[in-house]
Amino acid sequence: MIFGRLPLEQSHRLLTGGAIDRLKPLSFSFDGRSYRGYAGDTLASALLANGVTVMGRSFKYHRPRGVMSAGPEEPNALVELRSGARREPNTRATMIELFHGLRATSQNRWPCLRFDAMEVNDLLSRFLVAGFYYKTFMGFPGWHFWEKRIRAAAGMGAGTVEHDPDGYETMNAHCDVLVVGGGPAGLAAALTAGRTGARVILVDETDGLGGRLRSERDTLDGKPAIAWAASVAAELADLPEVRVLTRTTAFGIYDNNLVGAVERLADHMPVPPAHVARQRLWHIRPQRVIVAAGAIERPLVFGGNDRPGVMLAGAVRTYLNRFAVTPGKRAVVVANNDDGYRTAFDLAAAGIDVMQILDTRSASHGAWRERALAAGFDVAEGSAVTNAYGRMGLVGCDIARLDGRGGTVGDSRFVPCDLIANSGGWTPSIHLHSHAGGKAEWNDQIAAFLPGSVRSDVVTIGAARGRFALSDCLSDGFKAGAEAASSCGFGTGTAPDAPITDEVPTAPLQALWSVPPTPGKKVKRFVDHQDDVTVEDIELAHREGFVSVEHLKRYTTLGMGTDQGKTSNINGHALMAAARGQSIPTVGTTTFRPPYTPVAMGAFAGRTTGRHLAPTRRTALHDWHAANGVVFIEAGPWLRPQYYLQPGEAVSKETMDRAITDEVVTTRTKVGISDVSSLGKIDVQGPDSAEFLNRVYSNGFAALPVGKARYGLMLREDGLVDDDGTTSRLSDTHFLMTTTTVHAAKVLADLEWYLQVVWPELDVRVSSVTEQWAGMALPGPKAREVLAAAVDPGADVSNEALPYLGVTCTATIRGVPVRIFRISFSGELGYEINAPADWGIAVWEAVMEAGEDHGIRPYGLEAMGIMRIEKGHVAGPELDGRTTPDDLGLGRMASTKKWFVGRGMLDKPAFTDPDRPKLVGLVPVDGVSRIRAGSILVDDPDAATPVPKLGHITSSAYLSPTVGHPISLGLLARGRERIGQEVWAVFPLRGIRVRARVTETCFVDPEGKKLHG
Amino acid sequence: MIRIPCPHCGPRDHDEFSYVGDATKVRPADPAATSPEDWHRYVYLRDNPRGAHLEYWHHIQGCRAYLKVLRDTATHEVLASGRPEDALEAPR
Amino acid sequence: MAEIMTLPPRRSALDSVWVLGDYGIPGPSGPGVTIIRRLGLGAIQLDARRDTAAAVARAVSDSLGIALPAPGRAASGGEFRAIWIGPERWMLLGSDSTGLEARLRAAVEPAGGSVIDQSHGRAILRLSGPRVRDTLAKGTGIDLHPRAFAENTAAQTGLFHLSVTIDRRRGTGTFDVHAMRGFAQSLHESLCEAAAEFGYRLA
Amino acid sequence: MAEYSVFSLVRQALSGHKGWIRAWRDPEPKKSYDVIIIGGGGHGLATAYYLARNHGITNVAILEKGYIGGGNVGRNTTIVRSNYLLDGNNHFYEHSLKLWEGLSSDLNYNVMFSQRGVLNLAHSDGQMDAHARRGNAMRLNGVDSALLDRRDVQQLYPYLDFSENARFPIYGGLLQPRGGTARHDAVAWGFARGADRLGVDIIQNCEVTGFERDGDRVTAVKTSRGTIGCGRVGMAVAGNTSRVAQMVGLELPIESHVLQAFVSEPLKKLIDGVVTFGAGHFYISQSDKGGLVLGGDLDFYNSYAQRGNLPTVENVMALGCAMMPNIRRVRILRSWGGIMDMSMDGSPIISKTPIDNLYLNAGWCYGGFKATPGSGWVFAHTIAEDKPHRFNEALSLERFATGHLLDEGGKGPTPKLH
Repeated sequence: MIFGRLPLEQSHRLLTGGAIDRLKPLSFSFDGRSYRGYAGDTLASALLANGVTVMGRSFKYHRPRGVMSAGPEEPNALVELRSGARREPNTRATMIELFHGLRATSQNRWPCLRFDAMEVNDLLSRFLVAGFYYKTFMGFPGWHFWEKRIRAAAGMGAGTVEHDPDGYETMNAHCDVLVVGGGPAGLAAALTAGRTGARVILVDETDGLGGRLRSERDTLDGKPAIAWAASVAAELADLPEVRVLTRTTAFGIYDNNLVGAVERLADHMPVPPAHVARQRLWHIRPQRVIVAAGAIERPLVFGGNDRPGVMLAGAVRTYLNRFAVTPGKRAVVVANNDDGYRTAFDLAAAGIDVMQILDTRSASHGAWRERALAAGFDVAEGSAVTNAYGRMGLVGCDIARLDGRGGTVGDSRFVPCDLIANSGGWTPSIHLHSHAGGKAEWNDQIAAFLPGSVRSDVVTIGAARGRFALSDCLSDGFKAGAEAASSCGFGTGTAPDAPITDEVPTAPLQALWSVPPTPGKKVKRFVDHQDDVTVEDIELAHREGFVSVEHLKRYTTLGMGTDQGKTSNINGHALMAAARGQSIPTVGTTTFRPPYTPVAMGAFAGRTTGRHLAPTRRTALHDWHAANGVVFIEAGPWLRPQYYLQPGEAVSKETMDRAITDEVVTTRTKVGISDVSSLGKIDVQGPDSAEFLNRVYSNGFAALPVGKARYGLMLREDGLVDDDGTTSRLSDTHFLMTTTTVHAAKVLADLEWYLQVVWPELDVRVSSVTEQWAGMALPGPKAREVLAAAVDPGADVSNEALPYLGVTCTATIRGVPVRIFRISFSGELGYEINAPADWGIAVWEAVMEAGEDHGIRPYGLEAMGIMRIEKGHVAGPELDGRTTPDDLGLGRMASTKKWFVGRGMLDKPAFTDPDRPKLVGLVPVDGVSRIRAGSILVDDPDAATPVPKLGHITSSAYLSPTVGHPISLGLLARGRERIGQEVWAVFPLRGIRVRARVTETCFVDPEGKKLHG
Repeated sequence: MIRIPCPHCGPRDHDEFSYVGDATKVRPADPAATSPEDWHRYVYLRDNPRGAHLEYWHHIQGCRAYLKVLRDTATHEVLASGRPEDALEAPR
Repeated sequence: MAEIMTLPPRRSALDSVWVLGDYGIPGPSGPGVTIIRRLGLGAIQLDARRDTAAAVARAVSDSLGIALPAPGRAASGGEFRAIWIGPERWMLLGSDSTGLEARLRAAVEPAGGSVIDQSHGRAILRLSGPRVRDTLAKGTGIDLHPRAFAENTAAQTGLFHLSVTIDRRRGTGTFDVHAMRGFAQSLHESLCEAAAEFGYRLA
Repeated sequence: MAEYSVFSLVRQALSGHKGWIRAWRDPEPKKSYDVIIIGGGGHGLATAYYLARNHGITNVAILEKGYIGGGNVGRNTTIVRSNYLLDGNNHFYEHSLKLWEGLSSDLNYNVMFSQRGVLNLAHSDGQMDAHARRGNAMRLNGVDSALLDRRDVQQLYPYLDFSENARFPIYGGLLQPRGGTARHDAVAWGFARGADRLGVDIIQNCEVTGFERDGDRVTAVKTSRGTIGCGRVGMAVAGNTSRVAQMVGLELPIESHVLQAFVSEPLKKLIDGVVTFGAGHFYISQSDKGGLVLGGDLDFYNSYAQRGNLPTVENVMALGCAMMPNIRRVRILRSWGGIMDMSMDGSPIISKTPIDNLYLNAGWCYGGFKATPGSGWVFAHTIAEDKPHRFNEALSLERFATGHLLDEGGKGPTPKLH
């Protein structure tokens, strides 16, 4: 593209050929400029078709870059796709399927792609070598000064601050055989396995099947190979147990062959259709995995090898053959293998001038060379490009003869060209093999790592194991498909005959890790294009001792770009090996870890985000609350009533405070009702139940009479308090345990642990019945009158029939059989009523009706919290996993007459230390100041730091409506001895200090008269 | 995803289970006769081997059974599984 | 018996969200998934205790005419369905009006079994239609293919991060899903979102 | 060319960077050393550095089985903070944070310590109270912290999920402004270079295979490169602690677990500081290069495989996307797994051991990276003086027996929960 002049429409498009649909032209824009392409294009191919050569800027030096590849390995052509909330930075233009209205912008440049102020870094590059930042920025004005500027300049594309409007989801799949890659090997494998009736899944990351066949001009049985691919695709589509997933990248193999794959359902559309996720993450659980992931071509490392117009030879063929795009008009081809010749033929067939074929091998005598010579190409052996020129587009290159010892012979020669197709050989994609725990083994023939041994249930075939010939890929595929299916019990394991190819035999490559510079010229030879790692950087790392591949990677950032080193790692490691004078396998390779290509965070999250982050648990009374002014609050998974507004009230601090106070006052003076359904309820049955409870509770349960409830305390094995609750004996062998809301699941799991593992001799079964019962607490002086009015005739709830801690299971309310427990958290005369959940609202309404004349009102968690603090009952903030029974004033509940869980630890020196904080009450000396939870208790707030601490405030009520002033609970060193004394409760985060008097923990009815009344 | 063969439900993904830990630790049978040192050893000390590790898992989203599993902590391979009372041996 | 006559109606956990109708993008032959609530069921959990499994099974067979299924299985017998839900533990389902709990209690307690009424603690949905497996597969890791999960197979497993029972009923694509009552709305939302691309009907 | 500075860089640039020398030597092991440090990770390197710098003990070898910095110092989320509740931890980590503040100039190596603030979000009143308690305790210790309400948080990070769609609404948070991040590899390399310059031998590819004992003393360390005599031995091999300890018959209150971490593609600056979610375990920051660096929970089972599983990945991402719904389209570029020494109370152990001249540095749980300089400082002191420094008195091995636990989360002896 020539700046300032409208480009010819698709000036670089061939009139015929390719797999694009010329009947479906698509408009798109890049950097605000409109272009046209065709259905079937990628953004990269469409831009090339329009003569656009510069698509991005490199990370560090901001050098203008064109497209290097045609696949996921692309390091250069990264763009910001879409805009606003859907902006996707760093998106590889080679992988973006063109759609109508597509908008992309270039990134990492200011103010525009062509003129980028940060290109000054390129001029300063001699200072900005690998690791320069470790040696600088330490003195004045300090790192914080420089870091701000570096952070402002770093990064590639810009993310968005808007919330992503699209959806994601997860899908699970099981199969006998999973085939990764829909190229010739993968197609052959999937077909063979699929025909046996086995369940087969084939995934391919592109929009169609065929793999390299889509890019090459091979034939099979005399017909275009792509036609064979189409016929296989059609047959696979008809097999009922075969599932083909295109636009799907298998990004990782996890333990037990769980393969993670991401399917791009809507990335080729402007926006996802309604009800369709943007991306879907697959969990595939195959019995056998066949990895046919192909190979990735390596670039040669020569001067100016990053110039726009320097491309991988295989990519050039893809653009020519699949997209009918000519990436240049005059081409130089340079390769260390036969792909150079193959590329030259394809270029010539598309009418492009092949200025020169450079074969870097000192002597190759293969069939390809013979064909090229016969066809009249200008072939130079033992020669290479030594420097390429052209800032915004290639203008030419120097070529020179190599001396085979890292230098050149004779003078270089300038050749004008706008395209350099280069190939340094192919690197098999062994990523998935490596994820599965397979080793990598160096192979000199192809100068790359091959999959070594791995478990038998993951096999790598075709180009992914270095078998690059089409015939080899096919025979690998047919064989692997048949074997995999048969190992799963399908078919005979016999591979069918492969179709006949028209391949020209290839001569071996000769590794060439870097090309010497043009004599007398300073050149930049890029190993990692995106992160601007040069040959010199690797030499510097070696000089400074960063010689292990891990140190090399971390010091130079080699392979750390969005392309994950797909085109750079082997070249870099080989250069380090050369510098160390060791072999490449000795130097080693870095470990591949998922993901194979970058995967969107949203795809991993799936639906589990936003309000679906965790399932929401609603009580059986939820709908009643919702219809009656409730404000809900999250309590773990539950939604629970926080407080209730009166009709017409809106949420505000004032209405909240009023509601809470009213709820407390009503309960304390009349009667209140609250939803306690979320408390854990565990059914305990069996002849050994009493013995069992006696072991898990620190206090005694063996002698609990039938029809009675008891408060119990549970410890962990380490002696610290775990949970509390009341447990009732319904019959000799049947108990109902309650737990706190928070610990319900853990307590059940612990009980199962003790029964199944520790004491299997006890004949007891436990089950959660939390969901079966709606629970409602009914406390207040009028509670009995209300209950008496609510129960159906015949039930006796008098003090005599149902005394404190009594239990009855025979009463009904509105005909509903209920369980009534005379227990109380608020300290009032109180009951807890359990009703089968589907009848919960009916029973609640019956009680409300019965209480109407007594002024009953529902109360929420806030009022409940205040009332329990007034009573000095412990809850979550006190049961924080660091307190012993004695710390909480519950030492008497740790029986000395029996053994129970945790007792063995209670004598530890730290637990019996008299200085240990103990639970006390604290009130403001001035009678009005609030003592916030989280305040620290100290003797002298003005002491020098670190200020000695005596404890902290665990729970606080800003105003106890019952006692008329703020109250709080706290853990205070030697607290029991300090009752009546004063301490400071300090809250330095807000600059608050309150003089507090230490009191007993119970502020209301310490004798418990109300309970028994 | 580790596939854990539940002796009751068959092989299931490990995310259906809750990991419990070292199954070579046996809770002292007679607490009254257990020294503080033995409690300490039971509650706090672990062999923590690299390689075969005998451990408990709880099939918390499934049948709620506790399982004994012999698993290689270096490879995550499950070598054997069974009920808590089973003595597990790695297959040769 | 008088009380039973005057009992208030049972209120399901999904009453406030269950709006009959077709939703999402319907498939070529109508909704891909049809979901109904199974209301008014009795769901009684039955535990055998130490060494009583055989006696309990006999007692159940004698009184209800149903054989308790093996692990991972479900069975129908008469008007009841029994699902294995854990070692020596089953869920028995039947119409609420059959006095299931009382009958079971009378039958198995002498044999050493324990009975727990869970009728109100579970929300039970029946899913059918050509895309049921795809819908469920979005939330569970177990294999529901007929080769792996035949008729009368039942699993305790996770579905959209919830603990559920999945019971494969007769036919090619009918599954009952039992979830804890409190999570019913969460499950309902997840199922509906997952099924929307196939089209679903709340019936 | 010893000193690093902008001047030396310019001078070198003009001569093609040919004059730079190795950042640390590659010596052959000597017959014996006064102190052998096992483990060439951040803590081992820092310990050797401070042994030489603070205590004048320079006849020191660091034995590393692979390459230095290849363990958790090279695989973490680079967060540095001292916002601990319990004094035993808070004093120690604050000492470490103070060392971080001068570390680059002390080492003459830019470790890129960036005090960009660490914010812990809260999602309930109870969590706000717990944060307040922690922040108040920090302030009383002279450590910076600030309690933010919902509006304050919204001003700092407007793109967090403040919408109705949030499952767990943001109530506020606790901010430690002096917390931040550092360039993790540079810390290892800086300490290595610093120790090397003071005469310490850094011996890579040297795996410890056993010990020679004389009663309650260790007399030599057997390695893959021969037996090396020792005066004292310090173990700093978190991740492999139990395995090395077993060679001297020590059973420890430690389990090894795998913790995964992730980095995204590089983005223009999006997140200023470090933010942690409070309704699930998730933490995120942005590297100077632009990648979002994030992590979450352990995989929850004992593991020595530096490889995690998919459910944990998904859980971490779900929490991240819930906290910041604007990053759902951001792609994860790399993931890695580190082996954590999970202790029984979630706090580290820097301690003498029942073996007279063997010292233990272990049990780092999630907290090892931020501790690196402080850990080296007090461990060097413990080895040199044969008694703990006042900042690691609380981090003793005996605390599990005596009950003086440092359980920040109150989770009890269940390592996976810390």
